[in-house]
Amino acid sequence: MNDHDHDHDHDHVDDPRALRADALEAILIERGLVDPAAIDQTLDYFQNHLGPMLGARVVAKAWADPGFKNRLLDDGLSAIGELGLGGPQVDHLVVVENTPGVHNVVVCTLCSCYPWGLLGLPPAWYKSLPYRSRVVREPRVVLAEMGCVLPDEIDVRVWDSSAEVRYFVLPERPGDTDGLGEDALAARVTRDQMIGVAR
Amino acid sequence: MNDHDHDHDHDHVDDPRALRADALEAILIERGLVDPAAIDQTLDYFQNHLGPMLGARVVAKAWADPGFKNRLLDDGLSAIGELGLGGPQVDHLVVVENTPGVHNVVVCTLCSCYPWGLLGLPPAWYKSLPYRSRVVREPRVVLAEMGCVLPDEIDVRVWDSSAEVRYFVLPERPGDTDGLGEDALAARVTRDQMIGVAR
Amino acid sequence: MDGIHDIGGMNGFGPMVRDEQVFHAPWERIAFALSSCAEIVGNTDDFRHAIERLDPAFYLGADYYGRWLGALEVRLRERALIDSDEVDQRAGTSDARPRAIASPGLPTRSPDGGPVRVLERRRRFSVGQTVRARDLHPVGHTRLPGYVRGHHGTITMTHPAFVYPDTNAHGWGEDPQYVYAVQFAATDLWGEGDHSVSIDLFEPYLEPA
Amino acid sequence: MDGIHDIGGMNGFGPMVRDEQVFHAPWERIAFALSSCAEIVGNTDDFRHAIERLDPAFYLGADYYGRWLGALEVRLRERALIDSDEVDQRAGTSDARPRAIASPGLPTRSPDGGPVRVLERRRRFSVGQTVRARDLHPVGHTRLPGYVRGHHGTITMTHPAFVYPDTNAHGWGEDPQYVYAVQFAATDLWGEGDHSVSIDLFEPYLEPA
Repeated sequence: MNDHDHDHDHDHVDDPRALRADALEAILIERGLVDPAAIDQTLDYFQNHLGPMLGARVVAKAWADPGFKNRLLDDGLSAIGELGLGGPQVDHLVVVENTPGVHNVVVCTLCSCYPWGLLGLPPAWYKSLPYRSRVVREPRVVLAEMGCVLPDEIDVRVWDSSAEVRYFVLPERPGDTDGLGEDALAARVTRDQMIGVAR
Repeated sequence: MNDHDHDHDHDHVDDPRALRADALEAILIERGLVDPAAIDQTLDYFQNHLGPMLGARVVAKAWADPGFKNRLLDDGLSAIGELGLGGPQVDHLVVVENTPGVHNVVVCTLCSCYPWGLLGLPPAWYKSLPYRSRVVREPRVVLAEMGCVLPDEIDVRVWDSSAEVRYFVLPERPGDTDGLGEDALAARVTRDQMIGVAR
Repeated sequence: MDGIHDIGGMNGFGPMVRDEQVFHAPWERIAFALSSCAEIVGNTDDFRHAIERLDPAFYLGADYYGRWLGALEVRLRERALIDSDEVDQRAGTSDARPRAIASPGLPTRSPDGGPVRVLERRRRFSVGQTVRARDLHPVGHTRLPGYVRGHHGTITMTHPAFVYPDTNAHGWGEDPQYVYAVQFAATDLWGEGDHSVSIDLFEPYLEPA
Repeated sequence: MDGIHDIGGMNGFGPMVRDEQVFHAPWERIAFALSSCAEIVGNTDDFRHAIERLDPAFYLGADYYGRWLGALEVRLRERALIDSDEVDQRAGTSDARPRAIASPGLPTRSPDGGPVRVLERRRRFSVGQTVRARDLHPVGHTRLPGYVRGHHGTITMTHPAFVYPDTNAHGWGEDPQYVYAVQFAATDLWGEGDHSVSIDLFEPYLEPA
């Protein structure tokens, strides 16, 4: 039905959304409103070149290099530019730092804003109705449902990315990482930490 | 599938709601949680004994009898009691009067509250999402879509029946009804007038 | 709860459709009659709250009596009068199976009689007074819609006292409260419009302006 | 608009479901890629507004990329780039056909570059200041969610100026505005909770407290 089935999932034969997507693709290509090559390039770029490994490099460098960390907290976009990072949906970046007494968590209640250039496309739960509706109202409960129970004495700060600023959480460096290089540090960073649904 | 198909419509054979309704009915009857006779009596009562003809009698009497009208506007429940009316969903009644300068319209934004005892069960549009959401915000537009264009100089008052008070609109008596008896007057009253979506 | 049912003032539902029918199919009649006749411990307030607690996509996607049917099944399950999957099995389908969030509390008895009560105490507010609808966000049932919260209005009528839905829906007692008709200016609610909106509010929803 | 998308703080959506996938089926990839690549006159703001304008039951019932697919079809129809029934005919089905209310205005050109702009004028507010989110109910696109309207917060960061979504979505110009991070106390927003919620608000959404 289409040429872009790069992955192992498949459409249900009679899913009307699949039929409509194929129809729209065919119409747009016929009218010259979309370049078939651009479709493939876009999917390749987002699926194979973006992802949490980029954000993890930023976190690892901040953990390893106090000067970089200061620059990152001061002007996120310039600092990640030092690593050649930036990219889509990162027009202005604010990095918020977890500390022993503060936990940050990011959401977009109105749609699904997310720092694509650092984390790739968001997982389905980030865009889900329960996450969007509940995390601004009862973040401790939502995080607990996701396996992250925060002690009462930790301040919880929720960031609703309602404009074009993108938020990114700098987690605390684990205590058992002395002497590790940036690559080894990056391997310890999870996407969930950079969203703020893990500690 | 069930014994209560008194009317001419029918379930689509594979409508899961029809299947679930039949299942619930069978379960409840088996467990003695519902009396099959009560089901029939209830449907007969609501479909055959309640309806806008009751409210129309109230309006006609108010048009014909100024004393009744005063009592109706003062204490709706007592006044309709004089006519032997009351019944379900009419625990307290407020009758609001249209005048040359005032138009009243009734809604229940939170669910579907409606003076069953005077008007019967509400039509689908009264319970619809567009009516419930819009009539408190843009009543003139909603009424115009329903064929009732109100001049700008008429005050529009929307009544959202959010508690157990029920609202009922007393329309203006038409100018060409001099000398008509109550039955003839009642024949001129429409349900839409008593809700307030007609003038 | 700040639920999907609280749609007063919402945009997006499209034009009025003049559907004049009460029932569209026999199953709608059954849904209505069973909801009216089933002998279960409960009341109108917990019935409404069961509708409000239905999954929002189910709520919007179901027809009106689809919500009633869903709420009835949920209430029967919650009272352990039916097993969780019993309707699915009997109906031979899990399509249109209702899901709902939990209530903070269910009624423990079905009251007799209507909702009007006589109170000894005096009303807190009087006709002509300017009041503010409190900005409350109770987790349970309430009849204070979002669109008036925080806004100023004028008391135009005093009503009798009624059983308080916010407690009665949950088995927390009848706690009867006076009710007032409160008139709001559309321009204050929505920033535009020349009409007024009057709404019946229970005394605990109000504070002096 | 006060649309179905504005769900921050709403109750009723149930527990978190840990679905880690980005795409679940090829059609979701196509929806994403076509939305990204189609050369039509428009911008991110009008794209978001097209999603918001989808019929609320469609919005809640569709998966995430179902909304993207619906918004794309609506935008193509509104620009007369496809006929109203063209996708139905080509797909051989009218199932999952999106409906949407009209926008008060569509963009007339697609802007170049990102949304950050440099303004000569000074910011109206500064860090540490207490402000009130205005109780606005615009009929078009806005990024002022319902849950902060009318509430007091504190400016914690000043951001650059950005293209103003409320005008840019509708072809009414870029009208760039300063943006601020404004911190609200949960207890003020919901009456409970010990956390804070920070949200980015455009200058016209704010007034001095």
